[in-house]
Amino acid sequence: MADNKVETTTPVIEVKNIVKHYGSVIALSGVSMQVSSGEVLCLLGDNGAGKSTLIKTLSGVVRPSGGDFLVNGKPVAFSSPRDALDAGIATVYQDLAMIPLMSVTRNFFMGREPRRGIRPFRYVDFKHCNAVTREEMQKIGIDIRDPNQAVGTLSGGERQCVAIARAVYFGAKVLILDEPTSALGVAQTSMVLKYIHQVQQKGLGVIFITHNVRHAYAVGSRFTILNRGKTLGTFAKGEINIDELQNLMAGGKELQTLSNELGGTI
Amino acid sequence: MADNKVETTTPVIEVKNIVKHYGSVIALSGVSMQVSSGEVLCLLGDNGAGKSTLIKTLSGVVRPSGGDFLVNGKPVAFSSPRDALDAGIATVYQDLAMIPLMSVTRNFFMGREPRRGIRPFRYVDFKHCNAVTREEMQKIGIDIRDPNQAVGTLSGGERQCVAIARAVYFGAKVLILDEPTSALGVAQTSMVLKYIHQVQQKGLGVIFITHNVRHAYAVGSRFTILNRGKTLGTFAKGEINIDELQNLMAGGKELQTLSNELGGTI
Amino acid sequence: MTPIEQNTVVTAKADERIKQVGFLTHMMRRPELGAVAGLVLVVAFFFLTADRSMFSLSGVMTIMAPASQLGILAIAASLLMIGGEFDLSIGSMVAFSGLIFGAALTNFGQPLWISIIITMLLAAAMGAVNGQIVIRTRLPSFIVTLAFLFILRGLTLVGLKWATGGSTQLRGIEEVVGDGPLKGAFSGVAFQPLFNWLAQHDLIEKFDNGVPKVTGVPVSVLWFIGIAVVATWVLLRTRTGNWIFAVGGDPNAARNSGVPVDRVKTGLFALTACAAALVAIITVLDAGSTDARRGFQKEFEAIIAAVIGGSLLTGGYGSAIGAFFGAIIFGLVSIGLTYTQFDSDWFQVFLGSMLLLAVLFNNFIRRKVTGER
Amino acid sequence: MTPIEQNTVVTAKADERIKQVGFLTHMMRRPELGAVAGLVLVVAFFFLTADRSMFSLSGVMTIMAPASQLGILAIAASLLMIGGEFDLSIGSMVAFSGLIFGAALTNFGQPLWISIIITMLLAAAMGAVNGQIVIRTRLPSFIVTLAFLFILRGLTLVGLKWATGGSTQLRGIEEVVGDGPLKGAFSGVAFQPLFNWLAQHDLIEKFDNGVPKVTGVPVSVLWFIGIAVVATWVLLRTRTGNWIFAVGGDPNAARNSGVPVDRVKTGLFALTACAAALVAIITVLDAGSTDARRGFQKEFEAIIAAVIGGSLLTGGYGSAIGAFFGAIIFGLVSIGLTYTQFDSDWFQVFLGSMLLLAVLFNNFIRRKVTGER
Amino acid sequence: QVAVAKDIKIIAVTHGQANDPFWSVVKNGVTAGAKDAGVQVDYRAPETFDMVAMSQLIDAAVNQKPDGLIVSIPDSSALGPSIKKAVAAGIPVISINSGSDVSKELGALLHVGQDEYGAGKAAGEKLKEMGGKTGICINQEVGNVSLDLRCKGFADGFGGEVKVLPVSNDPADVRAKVKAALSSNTAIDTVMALGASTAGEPALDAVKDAGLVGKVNVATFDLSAGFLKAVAAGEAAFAIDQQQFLQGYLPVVFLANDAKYGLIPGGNVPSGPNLITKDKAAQVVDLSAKGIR
Ligand SMILES: Nc1ncnc2c1ncn2[C@@H]1O[C@H](COP(=O)(O)OP(=O)(O)OP(=O)(O)O)[C@@H](O)[C@H]1O
Ligand SMILES: Nc1ncnc2c1ncn2[C@@H]1O[C@H](COP(=O)(O)OP(=O)(O)OP(=O)(O)O)[C@@H](O)[C@H]1O
Ligand SMILES: [Mg+2]
Ligand SMILES: [Mg+2]
Repeated sequence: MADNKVETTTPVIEVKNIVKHYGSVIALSGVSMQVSSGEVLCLLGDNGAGKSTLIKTLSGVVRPSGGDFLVNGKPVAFSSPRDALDAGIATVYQDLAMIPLMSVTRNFFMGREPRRGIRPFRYVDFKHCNAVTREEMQKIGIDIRDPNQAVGTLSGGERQCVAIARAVYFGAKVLILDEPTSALGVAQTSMVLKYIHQVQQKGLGVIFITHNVRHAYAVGSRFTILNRGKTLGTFAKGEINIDELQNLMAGGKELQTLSNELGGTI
Repeated sequence: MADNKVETTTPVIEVKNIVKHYGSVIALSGVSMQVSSGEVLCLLGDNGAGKSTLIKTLSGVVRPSGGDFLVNGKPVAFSSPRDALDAGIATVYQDLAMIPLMSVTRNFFMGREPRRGIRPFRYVDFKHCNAVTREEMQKIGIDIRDPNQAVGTLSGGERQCVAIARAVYFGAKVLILDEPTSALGVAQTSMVLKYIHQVQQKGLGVIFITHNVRHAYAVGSRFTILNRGKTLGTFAKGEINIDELQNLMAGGKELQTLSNELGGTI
Repeated sequence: MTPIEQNTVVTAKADERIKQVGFLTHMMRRPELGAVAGLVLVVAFFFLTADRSMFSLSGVMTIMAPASQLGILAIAASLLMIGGEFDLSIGSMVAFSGLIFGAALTNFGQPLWISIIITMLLAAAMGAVNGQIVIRTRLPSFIVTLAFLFILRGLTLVGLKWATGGSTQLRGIEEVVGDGPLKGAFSGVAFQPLFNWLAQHDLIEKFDNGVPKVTGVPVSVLWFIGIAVVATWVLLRTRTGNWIFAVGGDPNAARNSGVPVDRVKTGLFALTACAAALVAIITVLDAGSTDARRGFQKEFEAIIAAVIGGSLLTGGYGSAIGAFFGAIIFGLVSIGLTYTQFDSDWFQVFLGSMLLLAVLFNNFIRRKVTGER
Repeated sequence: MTPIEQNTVVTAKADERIKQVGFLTHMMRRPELGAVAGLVLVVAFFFLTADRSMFSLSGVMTIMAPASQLGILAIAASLLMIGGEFDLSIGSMVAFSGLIFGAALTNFGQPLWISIIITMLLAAAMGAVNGQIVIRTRLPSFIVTLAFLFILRGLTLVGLKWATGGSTQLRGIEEVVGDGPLKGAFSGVAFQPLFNWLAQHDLIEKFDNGVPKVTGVPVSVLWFIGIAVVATWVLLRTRTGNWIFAVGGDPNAARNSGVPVDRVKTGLFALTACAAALVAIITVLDAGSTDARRGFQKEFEAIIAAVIGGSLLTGGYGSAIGAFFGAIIFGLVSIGLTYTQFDSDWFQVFLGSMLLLAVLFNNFIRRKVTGER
Repeated sequence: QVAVAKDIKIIAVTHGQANDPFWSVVKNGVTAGAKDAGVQVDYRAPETFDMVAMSQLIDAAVNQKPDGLIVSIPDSSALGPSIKKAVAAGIPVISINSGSDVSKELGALLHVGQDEYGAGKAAGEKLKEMGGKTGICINQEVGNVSLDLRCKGFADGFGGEVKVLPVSNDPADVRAKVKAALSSNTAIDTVMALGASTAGEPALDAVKDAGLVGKVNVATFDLSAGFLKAVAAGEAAFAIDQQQFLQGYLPVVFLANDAKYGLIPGGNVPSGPNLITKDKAAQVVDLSAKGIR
């Protein structure tokens, strides 16, 4: 159950015994994990296990109620997502950080708008931004009609693609993806998994949350499993096969009968 | 490419050449499909293909710009989702029809609150409702802490489970599920697929939207494929194998190279 | 009260993912009890600075009379706000209903009960028109009811001039109404015998001539309490209540779940207008007159009271009990100053500061008790 | 204008999933052009019913002077509304800034430029305080700025009585200011030589003594236009504009994307207060006096104008140009009746109906043009 | 039964807000009276012209058992019961400003002031005398009964055609509306404003803008330094002074003497009207700027 792989470098992100309470609700009761450069850590677990809450503490959206949080070995306490972005942690949230009434382009560049001209007449060249957006979306397999369309009118999958393309475009030291592929079609999913692979090759750390064991196994280097707010364990790819992983992800629930009934295809 | 299976009974739901425009955006440009009692129709297609738009016209959320819509062979024109519900069409929407500030129980019974007492003093027995909600959620594999918790504070998967449990609990002649399993964990997904199977056995018609070819193949009786607002074709289970289906779902995009790179595991 | 009930059914097995909380914390989670904290602060303030007579029985009744009239409006306004809409025409509706009621009684010589029914029906119809316009056009209710703020206020002026032959004040209502049990239900005080008895036995203050200083509880206070209780029951325990929260929380989601959104909203608009008509009837019968400025800016005060009581302007969240306490806080602050030594030039500074303090305190207490965030 | 730009880059290949739309449809999609439709309706109405002098040069200037003062407030209010907040203290801020400005000039004998700077700084500071309270306490801005509505109005009264020794009107500002280019930038009219020249050549109306009836464009109109242009540019072409839409559309999403939400909101509150101070300076210099009732209910009118102009009360959507036309519509309707033969008792009925009609028409046109839904 | 002066408490409840220019002078009178008589006085008024709220304020005042009560009575039906209650409780009541007709009936000791209708009528007659035929009455608070009465009195005294012009408190708005009225109806030769600083001064500006100084007579209720200067300069006709300072000052002194010595005048005191024309205007300017006239 323990993490057998001894790290030679300090991990980019390391959390120890993180606790998070929402009023009387205990969402995380002591979770530890770490991710180093050039590896893809898959965060797995049942619904409500606390995966999103954990990555929200990493990206500065919520403040942990207790525990240690180290970036490059140094303890940090983010007071806003901006701090996390500045520290090189880019996140694609499950409940997307998108503003439905605003256009795809404006959402794409939100918070990091490129500016031209001289102070105080600096402006954003939205024509250029539109072109970039269209191009980046195309790369991920989405041919958007019009970058000025409101994000709220995009389909669920298209919206997800905007969020992913944005995180990838702006680069970072660590990329966190919370169920990025859940709303995606086959082609888009392949693109995203390929991206994750590329990003890892470039030496970034990736935290990848998914419920699809195949997706996880395809790109993950290590797997950390959460259950009811606690870490169940961390495994390197070589230590575990796809079926064991599937069982652990379900929190040890008896799946065999179900799975068999439906022909083991889930 | 054509639907070779000749139906003996009139389909519960049949649409012919449905068209839907949003302003200048053409979301559906002539889609036809049908679903009969006791069958699971899987609606497949790329992101933005128009799947959600199609089922929104079926459930009365949007009015089609053109085309025919028949229920039990009779043309209908729903003016609100209530009409669709009354006609026996229950839907689980992709962007969930849930009110975040309200409790799980209140959302669960929304629109169909059971009442007690005599007019005008009829009231809703929320204690009883809480118990029912807890029980139904347990059936789908979610152990909610407190049925009075606001839905907005549930995890993505938990929320999805509330929507599914609700649709199933209230029963219907046709059950429409728009990507119900995308946010679900392994255990919950199994539950939902099993449910779909059960519902089908009971003789209901089911429309099931998913991007996961395995999920589709596990429960589907027929597969209708959409692409850029048009029907690509409909296939019965025996006519097509899982790999062909996968290729069609991606809209014929060249996936082989990608898929191979990642070990064919998507 | 919120859609999220606090009195959970005791579940068989406790969940390890829930912290235990005390009873006090549990109670304070209810938003209306936050409003109570604000009330306590304001009372404490006046206890230290104001004349003792403010807290005598008659002092309390003096405060409750205006607070109850505002409160009736505030409860209706807060239901409408929970349902996601505004009604800025409440104040003008008070004046307009007053005119209709007064004219029915005097110009048309109708008996009291018919006048009341006419007034109520007309108000409900106007409210429904408001609602239908909002629903059909999908315009914000702010702008639609604002138009009615002007239109109704203007019609009142025109109507009054017509009814009185040129004046903006319609008088002589007392004379045509006379006395009777129906009048007693809308004006004057209740429980008079009890208060007489109390005065005779020196249990409450009386004037030198033996008449008790407070002859009874103003009926508006009884209406106020009654409406608060009914509204709370409806919100928390009925289907209608569930629908009100739903249409305010997310009208699309509510519609998709089969809630008749338009019917609920229209009903709420009609209800708000009826509350305004009720206040008009009460004040007209009490004052014996009506004029073109009745209810001026009451829409504003009603929204203030609802917001102090914890209702969200964006809809979907709030409580009737909160509006109840909000109205009392507002009434207390605005009448309370007259019991203190402050110069009336400072009235507005004082009113503003007290409002801010009450809401801040309410908020602070709630946050303290419910834990972080 | 909206965050969704309409002037798309022409893409290489046209998408078959997009219907072709005409240029007109394209233009009308902009929400502010809906407001133009409302304006056209109102103008057409007056063209048929009002005295011709309403559309003379001097008639237009008469309407533009108050409309421009309201408009400056409305543009600021609409930026704030797009950013998801309200400021109900705008009107009181006009009075308060007027007092500060007047007192700095007369009681403290400061030169004009120092007085202007003091007034602006103080207003910005008060606005920032408003903003900080809203952000820190997470209370709705409605209730916080409402408290300031009362507090500032009250402080103005107290301050005026102190500054004048008992009156509610502070006078003698004209005498201490004198004339100069700086004064000219805030009061009176601009382009005087041009208008004189036009009058000499009989291109515009003049009095019998040869003085043109309209001596120039009121500077407040120039400020109004200038601010509308700058605000539009900021909203549509700058990073700040993007952030304003974002914090109003969804503050959490904006924060998660790295937008400094609190800084943007505080800035907007300060900006709104500065707009109020600018209007105060303009009116004080124009009238030569200030009093305790200045700016009464201007917050209300500013919000009306912004809403007529298509801004959403819930934030995230709206335009500065819309507020520009909204203010003109409101000014036109409220002044216009004077030019018609209607009985003035009907003023409010008329105002309400015209507002409703203008918005309905605007909405109708927009829906017609943009297709179904 | 001589009471100690500093324990004497008098409460004034009127329908005019503290920031209304007219009523702020009444309040200054009250304050000055309190200082001179050595008693304690509270001035209270509802936030808007609201008869229901005002009756509630009177109730609150009675509840504090003051040694004297000063009230204005713009609506005898609405305020009557509360005033009667005060009288029943043995509180001496003096009415001011409006309500001279009902004052006795409700049990008030006397009335100080001059009713709005009478003042309006006097002004109307004077303006008719100055040759006016068509007039407008600028009302900054339509529906406020006392302001409506001023207009009505003016119309009745003036005799000619009178139109009411509803305006707001905003000088730019008043100015624009008056200008609009003047340009759409060139027959207008008389402008009657119901308040000097809110309506009178902007109306003067409008007349100047329209180039009609000297052709249109502008008169106003109440005083303001700016308007008085215009009167002195001959640009405006006159201002009607109710001498409302006295409406605040005298009742306080009367009630103080009543409490101390049981002394009270035997009849009503008319405080106005006093038409301030060109000859008197200059003297009054300074007092007006200080809030005494
Ligand atoms: N704001 C909140 N207030 C109260 N409880 C919360 C809040 N946010 C999350 N929770 C609770 O904390 C638990 C963990 O939620 P989280 O979103 O982290 O789950 P998750 O692992 O991401 O699940 P999923 O796979 O379904 O997305 C859930 O049971 C949820 O109900
Ligand atoms: N309200 C709207 N206004 C404009 N365009 C819209 C609107 N709703 C949907 N669309 C467009 O219609 C197309 C079809 O959307 P739809 O949501 O039906 O796709 P989908 O097949 O459900 O995709 P996904 O699998 O990603 O959920 C999309 O390209 C989307 O941008
Ligand atoms: Mg999650
Ligand atoms: Mg979809």
